[in-house]
Amino acid sequence: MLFVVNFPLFTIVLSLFSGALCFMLPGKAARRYTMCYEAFLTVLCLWILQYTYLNGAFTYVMGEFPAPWGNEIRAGVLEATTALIFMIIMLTAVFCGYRFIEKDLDLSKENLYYALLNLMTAALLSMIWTNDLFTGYVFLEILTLTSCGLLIVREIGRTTLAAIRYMILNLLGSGLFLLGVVLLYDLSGHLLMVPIQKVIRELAADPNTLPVLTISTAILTIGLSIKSGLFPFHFWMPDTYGWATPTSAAIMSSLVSKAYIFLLIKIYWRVIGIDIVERMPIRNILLVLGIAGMVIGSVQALHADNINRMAAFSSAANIGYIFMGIGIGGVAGYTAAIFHIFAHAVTKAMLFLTTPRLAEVSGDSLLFKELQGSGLRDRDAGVFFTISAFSMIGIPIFAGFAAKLQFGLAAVEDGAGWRLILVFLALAVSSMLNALYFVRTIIRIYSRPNESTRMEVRPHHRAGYNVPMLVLTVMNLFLGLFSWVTVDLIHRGLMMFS
Amino acid sequence: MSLLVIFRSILLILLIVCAIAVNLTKDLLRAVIIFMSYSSIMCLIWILMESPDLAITEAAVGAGISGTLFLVTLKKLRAEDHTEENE
Amino acid sequence: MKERFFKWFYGESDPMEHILDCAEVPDESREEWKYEEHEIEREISRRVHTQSVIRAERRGFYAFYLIIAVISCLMLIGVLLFTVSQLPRYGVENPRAKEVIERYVEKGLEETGAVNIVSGMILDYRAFDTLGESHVLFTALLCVMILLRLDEKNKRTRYENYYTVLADPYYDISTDPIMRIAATITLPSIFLFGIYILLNGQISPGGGFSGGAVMGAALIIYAAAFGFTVTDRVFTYRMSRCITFLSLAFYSFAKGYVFFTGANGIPNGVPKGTPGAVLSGGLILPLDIAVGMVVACTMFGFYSLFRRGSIGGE
Amino acid sequence: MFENLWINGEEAVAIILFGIGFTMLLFQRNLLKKLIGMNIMDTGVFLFLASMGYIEGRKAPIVTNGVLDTAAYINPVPAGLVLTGIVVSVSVTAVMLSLVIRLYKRYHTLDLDEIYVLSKHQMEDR
Repeated sequence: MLFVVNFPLFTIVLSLFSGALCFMLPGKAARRYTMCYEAFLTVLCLWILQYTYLNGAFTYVMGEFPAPWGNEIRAGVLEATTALIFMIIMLTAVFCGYRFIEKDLDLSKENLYYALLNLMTAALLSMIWTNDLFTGYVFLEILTLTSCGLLIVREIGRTTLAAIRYMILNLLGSGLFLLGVVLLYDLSGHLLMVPIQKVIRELAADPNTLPVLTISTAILTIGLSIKSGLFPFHFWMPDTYGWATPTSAAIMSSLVSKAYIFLLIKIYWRVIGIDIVERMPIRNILLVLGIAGMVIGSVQALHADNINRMAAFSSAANIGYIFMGIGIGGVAGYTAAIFHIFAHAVTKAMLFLTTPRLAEVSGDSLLFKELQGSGLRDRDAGVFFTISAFSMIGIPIFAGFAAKLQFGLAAVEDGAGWRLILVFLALAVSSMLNALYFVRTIIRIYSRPNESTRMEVRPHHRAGYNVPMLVLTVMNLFLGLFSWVTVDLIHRGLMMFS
Repeated sequence: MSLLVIFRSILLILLIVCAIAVNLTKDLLRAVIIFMSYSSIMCLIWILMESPDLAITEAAVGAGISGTLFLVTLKKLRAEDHTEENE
Repeated sequence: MKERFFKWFYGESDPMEHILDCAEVPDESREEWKYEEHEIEREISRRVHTQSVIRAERRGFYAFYLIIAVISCLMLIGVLLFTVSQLPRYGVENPRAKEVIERYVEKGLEETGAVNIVSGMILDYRAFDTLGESHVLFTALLCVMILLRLDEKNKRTRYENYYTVLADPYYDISTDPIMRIAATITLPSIFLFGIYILLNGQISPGGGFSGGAVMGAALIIYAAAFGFTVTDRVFTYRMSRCITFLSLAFYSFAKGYVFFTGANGIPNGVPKGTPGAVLSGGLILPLDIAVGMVVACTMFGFYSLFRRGSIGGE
Repeated sequence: MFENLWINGEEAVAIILFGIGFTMLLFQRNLLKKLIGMNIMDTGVFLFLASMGYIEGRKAPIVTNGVLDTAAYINPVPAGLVLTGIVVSVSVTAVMLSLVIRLYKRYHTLDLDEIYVLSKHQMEDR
């Protein structure tokens, strides 16, 4: 056994330790430490990806006790890819956003912010690597609490209210998720994913236990979809993402809600078994809710008067896309869903990191009225905003286009008539709406301002901001132009799941 | 044996009564106190269910610390009101 | 139509405000909604009025809301009760769970050295969950600190502080004789009980978390009875920070070491001790102490932050 | 359909508690009661979990007199899980209570709907 197999363990334990360490360090040192540490983690994840790509997935026993008794974590190609992309986004979010953190936060609390960030890294990574349902629950709670913490560090009344809303919905979600885990434990007598699946195969064959199994799966699904913000539960998004400090907004919209969906996909494939899930009615409900979310999220984004709220509603629409992929089902549908997770994570992080820069040169206002000409005043932010907006619309060569293409392919491959028509209609309508509100914003930020709204241009650290944004742009283009590489990785990973 | 079953049933019914009572009480202090007694009943149920670990934890946390935090919060809220009036 | 489109395009109005009455977007053009800070305060003081307005405006909506609430609650309970009636019977062993339990019970004493099987399970077999659990508490402490710790931005004015103290007669009392005498009598035994269940987690019910919670509760009683000035002498912010950090770091590294050696098949060299003695159970006792320290500090920290906005004396 | 419900009485009570807590958390307008509802919901799940581990006539899982037989003790797994759950629930309660204090400082009310109305009138944070 190579030494690389220990890396998933190191990523988690060191992140937990870093959380405690940042609690002790002063603010600036905590920031530098966190930056270095995230870079180090990225390298570790790359290493794990290379190993799993060559040698296949491996499970890692946490302690001396193997499968049904002790905890386990598991790393495959899909997990490693997700972890790598998540870590890169985390790193760029910290690099681009730390100036805003300094502005929004009280200096004595800066180290607490980085401590929470490290704990969140640990939670994200454990949710990705986990091979045990209950571990999933524990770290899901850490993720909820840390995201609440990242939201409230900006001490204005709005964030407190947003945090209350966010927490209440998340607590409902956690309660349902725990109940689902407990029901599965009662049915199967195990908590690790592989032994549960063995038992569930027997249970699914028995028509008496199938309804109970369906109910447990449905409860798990409802819990996780509340937490990730599927359509009827998306109303917390605009306040949460709109008022948080930029780093938090980027991380929460592109990583936290995606991690819940990743856990859901992992449960579908590794706990319940994808063929059993496909037989349940859950799939069609998710398809319909996803499509409803796509359309309604976009319509609400149309009449937001604030650029961050618009981006937040567009996040709700994109969560809808991902659930639509799950609803289409089959390997192709899940591939499309996971590809969209990556594409949207990269794009939305970029969007949320550019809007504060645009606001900064417009008198710290995010309103469209004030933003006129902000792209001319801050050219870097304008260019990066345009790139991410193009990707969100789905213009070819950007990641968003490749993702939409994957959805179309998956729908064709699935073959069921009504589903195909529904998906294509939804894609068309939603792309049109996306184009409408993003093109409007782009024209808005590039049209010449009136004399009355002209603001002075402030100098800023250009290299520290542009380099991470360039990394995100390159990732975006890579996902768009060489989508087959990522699709191949996802495909391999999904095959390793079952 | 059957006495134990009756005792357990009474406790379980009391749990539901407490839960509904919390929902219907107007006074927050009363609601918090009912919640604390709910936790104490829970503690007895853990003992009946042969889980002494849980009983100790529930007594210390559910009835003790959670309840204290609720009471302190209530106190804090009243203090805020008082500050408001004096200003 | 054209005018309205351009108005939307320039961010001046919302074309669909009459079609979809969206509560999220307040109409900015109405002058009377642009409140200054002191006007907001006045608005808040008129909250009784607001309340009656809301009630009058949205009475129908609330009735609808209530009906939906009752129906959804009953549906959820119904579905779950149906599930329960299909589950394995209460009070009878679940045959599927047997495989796991057999190892925990029959080999547990030998493999973990703990007489209390639950302790052995959570700190040895499923230790990763417990590692996460103690960090949940730590995360909560960080969040509460961000929210309630007084700093430059949300520091109270002296005036406000004065009234808060005045309105809170137990803020720093040292005069209530009943409280003090009762605390003097009970505190030693509570502390002793806490330490006992902390140290005996591997041989009797209890363990790090419950022991720490009892000790934290004792500290809370101490602070409530004798005032924060007494506890500040012993328990400073610096000390609590150090204890939390050292305990968590020890926990992470000890468990990381055990995971690492276990997975790679290296003997970890931790002596198991005699089952039934206090010094038994390998790493369970030190881990229990670490968890107990963290829990006690956190619980007292919560109380202290809630009461006065700082963990301990600076 | 519901014939086993009486036998699974304990689990049924747990589910009813979960339902009451869930409804309180979702629909109660008072924030403190919402929180109590959350705690009731969690204890409902814990009771459910523990009642699955309980086996009639067996003892708590602490080895006594060196008996190492599965038939002597109840299932230790649920107890461990519930312990973890209790910690999580108290942490969440503390965070939520501090959020409530902050909200009350700003809006001087605990009614969530009222807070929404008040917050909509505030434009300074845009």
